[in-house]
Amino acid sequence: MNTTPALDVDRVRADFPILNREVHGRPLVYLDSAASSQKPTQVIRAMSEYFEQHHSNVHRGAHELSVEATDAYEHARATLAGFIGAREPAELVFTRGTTESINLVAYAWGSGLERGDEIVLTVMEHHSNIVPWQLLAERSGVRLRFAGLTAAGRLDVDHLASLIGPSTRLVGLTHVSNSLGITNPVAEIAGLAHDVGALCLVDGAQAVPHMPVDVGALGCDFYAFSAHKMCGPTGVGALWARQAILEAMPPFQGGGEMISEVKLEGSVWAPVPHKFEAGTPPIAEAVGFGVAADYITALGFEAISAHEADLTSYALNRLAGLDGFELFGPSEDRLGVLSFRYGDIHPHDLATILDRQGVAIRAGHHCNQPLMDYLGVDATARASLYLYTTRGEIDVLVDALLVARDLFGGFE
Amino acid sequence: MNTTPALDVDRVRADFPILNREVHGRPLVYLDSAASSQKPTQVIRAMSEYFEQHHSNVHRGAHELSVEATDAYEHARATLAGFIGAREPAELVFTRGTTESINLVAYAWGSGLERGDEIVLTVMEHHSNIVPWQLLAERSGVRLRFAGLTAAGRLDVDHLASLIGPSTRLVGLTHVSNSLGITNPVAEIAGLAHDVGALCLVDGAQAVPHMPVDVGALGCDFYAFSAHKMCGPTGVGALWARQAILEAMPPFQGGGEMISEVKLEGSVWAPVPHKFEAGTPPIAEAVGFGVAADYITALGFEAISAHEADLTSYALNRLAGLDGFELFGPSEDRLGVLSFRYGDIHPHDLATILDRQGVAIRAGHHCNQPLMDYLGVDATARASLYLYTTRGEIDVLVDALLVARDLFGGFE
Amino acid sequence: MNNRQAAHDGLNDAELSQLYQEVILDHYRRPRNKRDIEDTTHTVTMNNPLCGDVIDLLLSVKGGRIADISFKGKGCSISLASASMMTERLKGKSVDEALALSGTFTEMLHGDPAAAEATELGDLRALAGVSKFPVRVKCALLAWNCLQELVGPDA
Amino acid sequence: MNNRQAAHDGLNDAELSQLYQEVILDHYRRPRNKRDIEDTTHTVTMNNPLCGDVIDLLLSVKGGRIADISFKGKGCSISLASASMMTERLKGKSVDEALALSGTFTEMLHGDPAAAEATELGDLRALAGVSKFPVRVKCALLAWNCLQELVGPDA
Ligand SMILES: Cc1ncc(COP(=O)(O)O)c(C=O)c1O
Ligand SMILES: Cc1ncc(COP(=O)(O)O)c(C=O)c1O
Repeated sequence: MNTTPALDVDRVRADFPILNREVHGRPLVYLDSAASSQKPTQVIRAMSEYFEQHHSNVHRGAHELSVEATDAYEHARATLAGFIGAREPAELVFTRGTTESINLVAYAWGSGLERGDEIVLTVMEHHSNIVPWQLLAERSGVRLRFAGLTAAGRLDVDHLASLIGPSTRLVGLTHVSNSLGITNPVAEIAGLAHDVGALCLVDGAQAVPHMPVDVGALGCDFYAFSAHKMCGPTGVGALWARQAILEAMPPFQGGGEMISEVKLEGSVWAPVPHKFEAGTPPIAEAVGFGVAADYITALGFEAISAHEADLTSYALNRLAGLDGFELFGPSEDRLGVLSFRYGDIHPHDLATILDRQGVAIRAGHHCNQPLMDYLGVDATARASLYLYTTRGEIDVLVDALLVARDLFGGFE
Repeated sequence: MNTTPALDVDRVRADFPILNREVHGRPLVYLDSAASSQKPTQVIRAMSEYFEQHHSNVHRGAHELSVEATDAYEHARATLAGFIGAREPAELVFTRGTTESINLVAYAWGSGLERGDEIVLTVMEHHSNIVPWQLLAERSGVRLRFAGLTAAGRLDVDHLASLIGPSTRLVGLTHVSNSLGITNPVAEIAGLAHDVGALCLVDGAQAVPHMPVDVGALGCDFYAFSAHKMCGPTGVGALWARQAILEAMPPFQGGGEMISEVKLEGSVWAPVPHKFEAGTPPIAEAVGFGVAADYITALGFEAISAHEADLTSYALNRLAGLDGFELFGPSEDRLGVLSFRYGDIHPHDLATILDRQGVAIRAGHHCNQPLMDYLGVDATARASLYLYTTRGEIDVLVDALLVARDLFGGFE
Repeated sequence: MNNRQAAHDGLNDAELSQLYQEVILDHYRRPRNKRDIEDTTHTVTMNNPLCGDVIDLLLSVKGGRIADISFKGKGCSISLASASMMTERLKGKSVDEALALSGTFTEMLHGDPAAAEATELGDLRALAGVSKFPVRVKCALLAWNCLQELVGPDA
Repeated sequence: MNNRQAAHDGLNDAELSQLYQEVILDHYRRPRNKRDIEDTTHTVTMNNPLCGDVIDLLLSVKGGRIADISFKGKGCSISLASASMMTERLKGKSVDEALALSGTFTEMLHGDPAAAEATELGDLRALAGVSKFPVRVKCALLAWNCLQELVGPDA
């Protein structure tokens, strides 16, 4: 007996105003959620209402609006801490997004590294989990090592394990690949890192929108994610880290909010998480972020996952039926972010032709240039699904691909 | 003949939904705009509309929404560049706010400094323009020097000049003090900095909301400001710098958007301003920021300044009539951010008592601890005006202060 | 009718009048035990990072008893009055009694009506009204946090 | 009615059919002058940072004339077709003529109808339709930006 309450996609879609849009005279078919998801009315309205009724700066004021704004901001922190299974709200630092979260670690925690230390990453990392470490390597001389993929298009865990050794200080990897759709065995890899006394950082940008995340069960030390990929607004994201690690880290940016005392001769830092939140934070954005987490929680990950799994296999089935369709990454046990090529049509041309039919896909390197090099392509097309995507939209995608093929006069 | 069109404050107030609020059963009198201004419907609506109609990730997509989002984001950049007199939109980098803008300079530009180099600041700087330099001093051994105030409560330019010498690399100062309300002679000081080959960084957080800023005329090299203090949303701000300076600087954060090419062995940076905008930027927030600048431009700084000058002198007159009222900073030639003490009532007590009467003021160090130490106080009360403030609200403030005095049984 | 009564009537805000009782203003203006002590055995400085109030607490503990206690510092009426009253109340008490009082006081500030009736709090009950002003609770607790820091279970 | 016509009819999108003309697809699939040249005097690699297309342009300039020209690279049909057609058109032209053509071509892509009529553009006029697709204009200009970089006024 299946007791999962099915997702009522029509009701869900009614929450997303943009899905009523037309593009070039056709109904929008938004298949670019891995780049950024759309936003439900609940989130948009929460932000407007915050500005219309409660706005003030946070933490420093004794007046009512300041109390309300602070409460709203800290409530959002508690919601998000709960959303990913953190033990304490204080373990969750608000940032601009995944990218800033990882840069924060590379600057603050990374300032303790030196020549001879090694950081192990994977070739499938998003630029956000490569470039901050390259910049750190330039500053401090640490060495970066990259684990490859198996023939089946998954992380080569044996290769990764062989790179981990006594010089390893950090293993950084993405939870879900934004090109291949695969989920990495984070718990296993965190264990390998801990065996040599290294920490494990996880880029959760593509995981939190689609699956329940429990940082305790994952056993990692840092977890980074963005609001805008999980129904939340732009301008905010989070870094989770174990409290003891945050406490031991020096600050990243300096300014208001993050200090306990400032003298001309030097300053004393505020307790975590405030030590890492210099300046006026993204208050309305944090509020929207919290409401986005509530929205997803209310739908339930069981229902969301079932819906997305159904859509993914439907899409893969239909697309596999197209001559010239080539998928990157495994076709089983994967999430609904589908990178592909189609015949000899370049991905940019595909994106343009699909766009004219209302279908929004992404084309390019998806901030995954090293992975593209590894796969030997300059670009892929990418269609990515989310909780508001329907089978009917997959059908429109398939028809639009056929139109593209015809425009190109078939394939040679 | 005075041709300045007067500000129609009633019409302005109708644009700010929060001003209809009650607090503890009294109409809200919001006198905390220096901490964060309120937002007009135009800004709130622009952000909602962006999410409801146009959202997508920027810069990397070939589909229509991505084009619309990118256009909206880049249009905001051009608007803000124009707002402060930048020569090119490319000179304007979006950040989270003033604090991040200054940290960006301290990390990226500051990475070229070394022991023996000096940075000259002033004792009136906000923590945002002190702590990033203290952190830099710890990293690189640069020395910080602080200019004091004259007896009249203005910047002691002679003292500042005496601190500038051949070792000076940067002179950093606030355009308008967030406690004293004074405007510093930036052009003169930029000249002193340039005389020794140093650069000049200006913290514009308290200036852009109130006066026309022309970075060209100021002659400075960096200019930092925040959206949320000028009718814009939280989560976004800007750093302006001369293009050649930005081009010569290494990047700050690494990730998507800021690269031209990423290889495992190293990366090539994107042209400015993108080099400094790693990750998904605050898109909706930038859109709101641009609309805020348009809103202010439409009202006109002439009208805004006239209104604020009238209010400031009205307020100072009425407050000077209260026994026990003590103003910090000069009473002439100043903006409407009024730091004060009142009898022996501690500022926190004042803030609480005023709050119960609907009046929102701030109490504390205003992220100005070194200035407070310099003035010999632990805290001040601060009432700050903006374009929506009325004379009637000043009257409510004065009455509320009298109630506070009575609650304290008069002063001893 | 004195000025304070007038303010109360004009404002009609019982909670505010309750907060600023004469006894509190009196301790604010004429703090007790704001001085040095001899044979200091424990001392700590704590501040409220967000508002800047600072309290130094000094203890002279002998044989498990608080033989003498004093404070220094700057801040609002609530934090100074709380510190002043606390020193009066704790002098001569055993450390255990002091910590028990600290617990009761904290409960009172978190709005527990039973705690607000506890006679052992003495004058400190005048601070019960702070519970209606959540942002000020940390002011009233500052001196007590010093106590916990010095002789509390985690000290 | 061939497939391309059917697609056009089904989609009813003249601008798109105009963009993907057969001559463009032909240059995409069978690029001309995609090879090495002898006596290379100028060479540069440029990319579109945001989409990843890359073009290497090679010139052999002798006495102010483009004696030979070729390209390499990867990217979409528009950038490769533009590069391919450009090499055909510029071979044998003087550098000044080439730069003049570059100017006309750029105007055409920015929607100037007069430029789109300019016979000296030859086949390159097939790219006029790109002007209706602003995000693709940079694809069509990539090879031309290489030319400017090598022999343009700022070179
Ligand atoms: C003068 C000054 N500089 C810097 C800041 C910091 O701005 P933000 O908190 O928006 O980064 C402020 C406001 O708090 C300010 O008043
Ligand atoms: C796997 C992964 N990591 C990091 C990022 C960067 O996130 P953001 O741009 O929100 O900082 C993304 C999204 O672009 C992503 O897909």
